[in-house]
Amino acid sequence: MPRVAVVRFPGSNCDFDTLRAAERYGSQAYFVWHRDTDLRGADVVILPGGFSYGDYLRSGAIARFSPIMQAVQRHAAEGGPLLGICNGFQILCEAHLLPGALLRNAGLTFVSKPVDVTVEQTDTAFTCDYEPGARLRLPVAHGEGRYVASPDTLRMLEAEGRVVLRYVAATERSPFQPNPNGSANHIAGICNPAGNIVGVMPHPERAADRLLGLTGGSGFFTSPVSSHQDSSNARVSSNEVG
Amino acid sequence: MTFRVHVRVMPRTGLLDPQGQAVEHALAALGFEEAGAVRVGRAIELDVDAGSKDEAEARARLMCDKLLANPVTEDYLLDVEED
Amino acid sequence: MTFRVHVRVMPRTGLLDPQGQAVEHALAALGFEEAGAVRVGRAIELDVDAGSKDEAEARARLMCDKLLANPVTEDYLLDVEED
Amino acid sequence: MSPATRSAEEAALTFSGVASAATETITVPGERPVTPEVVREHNLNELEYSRIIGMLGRTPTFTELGVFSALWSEHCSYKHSRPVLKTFPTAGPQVLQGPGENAGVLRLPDGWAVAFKIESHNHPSAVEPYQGAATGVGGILRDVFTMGARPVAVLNSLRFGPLDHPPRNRYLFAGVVRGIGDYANCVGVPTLGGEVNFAPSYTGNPLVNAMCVGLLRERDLMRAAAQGVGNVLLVVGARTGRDGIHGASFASEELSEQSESRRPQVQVGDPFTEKLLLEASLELITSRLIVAIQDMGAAGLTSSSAEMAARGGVGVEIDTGLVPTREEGMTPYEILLSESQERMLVVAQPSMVPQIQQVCAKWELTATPIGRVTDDGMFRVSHHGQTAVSIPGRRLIEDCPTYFPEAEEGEAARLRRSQIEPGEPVVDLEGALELLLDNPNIASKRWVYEQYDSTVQASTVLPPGSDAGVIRVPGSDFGLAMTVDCNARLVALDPYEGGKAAVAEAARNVAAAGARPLGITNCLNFGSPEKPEIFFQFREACRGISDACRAFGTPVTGGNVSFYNESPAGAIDPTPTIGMIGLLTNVENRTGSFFDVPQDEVFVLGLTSGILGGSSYWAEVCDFVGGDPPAVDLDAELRLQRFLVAAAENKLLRSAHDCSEGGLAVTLAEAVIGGPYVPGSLGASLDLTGYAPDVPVDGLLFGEDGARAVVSCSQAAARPLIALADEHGVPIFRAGLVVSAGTLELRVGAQLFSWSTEALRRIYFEAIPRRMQHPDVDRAAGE
Ligand SMILES: Nc1ncnc2c1ncn2[C@@H]1O[C@H](COP(=O)(O)OP(=O)(O)O)[C@@H](O)[C@H]1O
Ligand SMILES: [Mg+2]
Repeated sequence: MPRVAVVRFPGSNCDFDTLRAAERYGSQAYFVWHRDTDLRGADVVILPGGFSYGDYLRSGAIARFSPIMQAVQRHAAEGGPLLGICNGFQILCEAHLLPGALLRNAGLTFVSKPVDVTVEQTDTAFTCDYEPGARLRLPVAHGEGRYVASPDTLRMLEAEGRVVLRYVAATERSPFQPNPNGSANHIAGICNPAGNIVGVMPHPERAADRLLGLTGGSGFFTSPVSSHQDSSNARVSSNEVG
Repeated sequence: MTFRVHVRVMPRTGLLDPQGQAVEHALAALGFEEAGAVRVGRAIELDVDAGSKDEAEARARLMCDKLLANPVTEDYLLDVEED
Repeated sequence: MTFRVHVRVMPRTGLLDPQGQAVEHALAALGFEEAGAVRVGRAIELDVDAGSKDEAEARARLMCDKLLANPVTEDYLLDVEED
Repeated sequence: MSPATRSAEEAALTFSGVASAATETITVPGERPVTPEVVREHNLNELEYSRIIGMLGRTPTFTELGVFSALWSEHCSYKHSRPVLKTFPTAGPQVLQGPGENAGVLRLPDGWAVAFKIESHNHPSAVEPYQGAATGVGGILRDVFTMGARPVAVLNSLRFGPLDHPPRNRYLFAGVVRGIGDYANCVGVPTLGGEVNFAPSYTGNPLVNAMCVGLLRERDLMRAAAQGVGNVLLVVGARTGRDGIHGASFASEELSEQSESRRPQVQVGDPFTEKLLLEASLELITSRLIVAIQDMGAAGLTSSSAEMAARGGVGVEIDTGLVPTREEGMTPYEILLSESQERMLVVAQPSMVPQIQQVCAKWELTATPIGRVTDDGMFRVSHHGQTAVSIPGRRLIEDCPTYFPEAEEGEAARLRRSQIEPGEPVVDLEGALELLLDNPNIASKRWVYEQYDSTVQASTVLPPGSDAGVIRVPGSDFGLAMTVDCNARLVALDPYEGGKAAVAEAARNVAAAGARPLGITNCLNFGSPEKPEIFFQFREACRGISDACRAFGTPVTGGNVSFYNESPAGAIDPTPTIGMIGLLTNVENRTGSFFDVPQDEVFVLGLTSGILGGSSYWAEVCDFVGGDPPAVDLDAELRLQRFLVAAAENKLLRSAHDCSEGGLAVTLAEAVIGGPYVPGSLGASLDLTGYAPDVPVDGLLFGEDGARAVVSCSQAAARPLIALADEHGVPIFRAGLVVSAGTLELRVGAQLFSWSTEALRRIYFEAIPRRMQHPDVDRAAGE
């Protein structure tokens, strides 16, 4: 079982949801407090959603300086899987672990509703259990989710296949603007070049339970378990060979 | 003539400014002990076409009263520049 | 000495500013046809203890670079006043 | 006050006035002297003031006057409403805590309990919609988590003037919704439902009622009674500023032009601190570090300390000089009456203080000792050692006069009910349905609830948009259904029936989701109780609520009275909002409101009289607000509720949607249109010919008789469903089928009505967004 550290910042409010989703899909999940400096042997780190420091100034701007973030950066630099959901994604951008920024929604209001996204990159620590192109329905709930980046960065993200989730374009049949926030290129989630750092605006942890009617998010929690098994299997077999 | 108007809309003195507080704490945590009394408001810039600087200012003031600032919770300051 | 520092953090030129647009529309709807090119950003005011005005400005600049402005999307302007 | 009530009160005055112990004279240097003018400014009448003199045996100090003014305001003392509220049924096997605490509490399965309460923030929201609404949410959250419950849902009930005119109505609506959303979203509590209504009487006096629902383990239930002489009082949370001084008495006044000048009282909410306070409070409670805790709501430190002391039968002693303040030089008067948000008053044993401070520090909060519990029953306040207040504590809370105002039905209301003269309908019946779906009162509230996070906490089983919101209880099979309802037009026309109708509608909504109604909280929004026609509305509406609650076995566990909702244009329509909780024994059985599968059978449950009195059809299509609304048949309501719950438990239903505003036609249309996120539109092919053969078609389509619902089920379930309805004594009529073609077809005798579902859908979902596209709705488009 992978050890999943869910980092709690003051103002995190999807911490329990994320912890439970990780547990439900086979991880050993625990909380790490923002003032801690040690991830306690985490295989996987998740920065959950919420309003760290009230989202005052800019969302994620203050949380990025929390003491735990140094350990998080080290974990990521060593290739450890790191997922930021919603506010977690905002923190990753503010901390420059992912490029770009998340600005106030184009419609200027908070948006809470289910949206349809496609999984465009399955070669990451959190999406490897999905079929490429899989279409998911996930809730969004944010006031600042408009992804922006310089034209160069956008080109690079597209060229390197680093758009992980994309809002499905409007169709005749779904009349409501599916891109809920005016994100550039309809981007809903991206990753770093190695694919170990992923940030997404929609909430997979809220769509990972049959009872709630949506299950499309479960892959974000099964994928790290699968890759953990693979890598421990790999470790076992290389030991055997050696 | 076109004037560039800079408006600063700040939370009324005496009113709680949670955002300012949060920023003040964050600055202290980053080692900026010398910072204090932080207030966070909105900065608005706009062009105003008017016959004179005074007229531009008067119009801008009206815009603030009607729309740009909330008289219940905010005070504003104007600054008019010739373009 | 204590200095009052005024910071204006504005969205980068070229970047979509939906808030500025909304304000511009609203102004037009209210009959302020003379207003245009509206941008909305953040105004931050703070006290800075420093030995000189230049030092206060330098420290404030550092605060902006580290925390108050996001270099990816925002530009800032400083104004230092003796208290 | 009428002469009759006055003489009764004077008798009471002499009775309690003599018993007061003579107290030492108190003079506080620098305080304003108490003159008749100052007394009047504090909204205390002669009777009240003479009682104060009698009680103290001396002239009160300025600060004491402020204390009395706050605690004897209508908002805190319930001086006009108490006798009526006493008539509510409050007992039941499920009740763990009835009225009188910060929130009511009901027992749930497996050691769980639910705490819930609704409260108004009308006047602050009229002055500053964003902060007024935000702090309203903050206050109700605190009421719930001080009981030891974790807030799991919030709801809101809103009333504004018409969206079309004047423009300020749009500004208020937009600001209130944003304020509620920003606060609840940040704290991380899902908004599960609510209601919004627009009518002329709310122009100038909008209503903002917020409800919170929390879950707790029964063993963690906390009550706010100060106990243990020598125990310490601590302030936890935000610093005290000058905001909101006299909010309680402000809430007990009619709004006037001068209300504008009361603006400096605006309180600013800080949801981030609230979230920390929530976590810290729950940790303090579950780790048993504290004796009692109460939110500093209306009248701040004054009411929280005085009420906790009275509940515990003890005295308290506070030094306001110890209270952490935001500004320098604050007087005891200001500190006692400040309504700064996000503060708690905690009672604890002295030995626990270090641990308490440790818990608070973890959540970046401070806990500051400011006083102690005493044995002499006095409410005593000093400021840096200088005595400022010394009042017998129990009498401060209990000796506020009770008024028994006259009640008489207003002439205007009587006329409106008896003179039945609807104008000619402005469109035909097909057009009427479209007009009703375009009416903001009936149209989808998507514009509102999409600004509210409805899925945080990952427990939302039915989000807003259905009859009731449903959450599951983590780790259990069961869940809670919840709703807030009131049709004020009905209450205005017939307060007694209207009161019944509000409870009946709430219960129907809960039952439609498959849940058994458990209990209610209420927020009673009325005009000035000193006017006989208003007090009549109040008394009769409460009688209606009581009768319905008795019939349904849903006790009243608490609530809030908001009087003086008047503007220069007059009083608001009486709006007794009902917040109801229902128990869904297995969340798998929750029932949605919308048709789901083509070829499913559609049934109409219940009967119609076709009476159009008070209906939306008359109001919106015939431009006539009046007539005698249909009477509420509580027995039929109860049978329908029980049937809906049984049908859900037997997994017979695919959907259930109750009939309310707009009648059967709107119910059917909503069921066909479906939720906002379904990709395509279904249709229905229905024949209502035999449903009510003697009723004219307009009454059949748009009459608003209660005790009705539209349900759909699979073909296989139809037979058992009919049998179950018979068993429960619920009339059931087979209306037709759900179809895949996007048309709603309705036959009534020789007439055939037909609408494109897609067209109805656009009307229904775009009605409010279209009206809110005005660029002037937001000042500076937010911050
Ligand atoms: N202010 C609001 N906040 C959240 N949800 C709302 C609000 N107003 C209406 N809704 C939601 O819209 C739906 C329809 O509301 P309403 O027409 O009042 O329903 P009903 O007639 O069944 O009581 C409900 O699910 C309700 O919860
Ligand atoms: Mg309903």
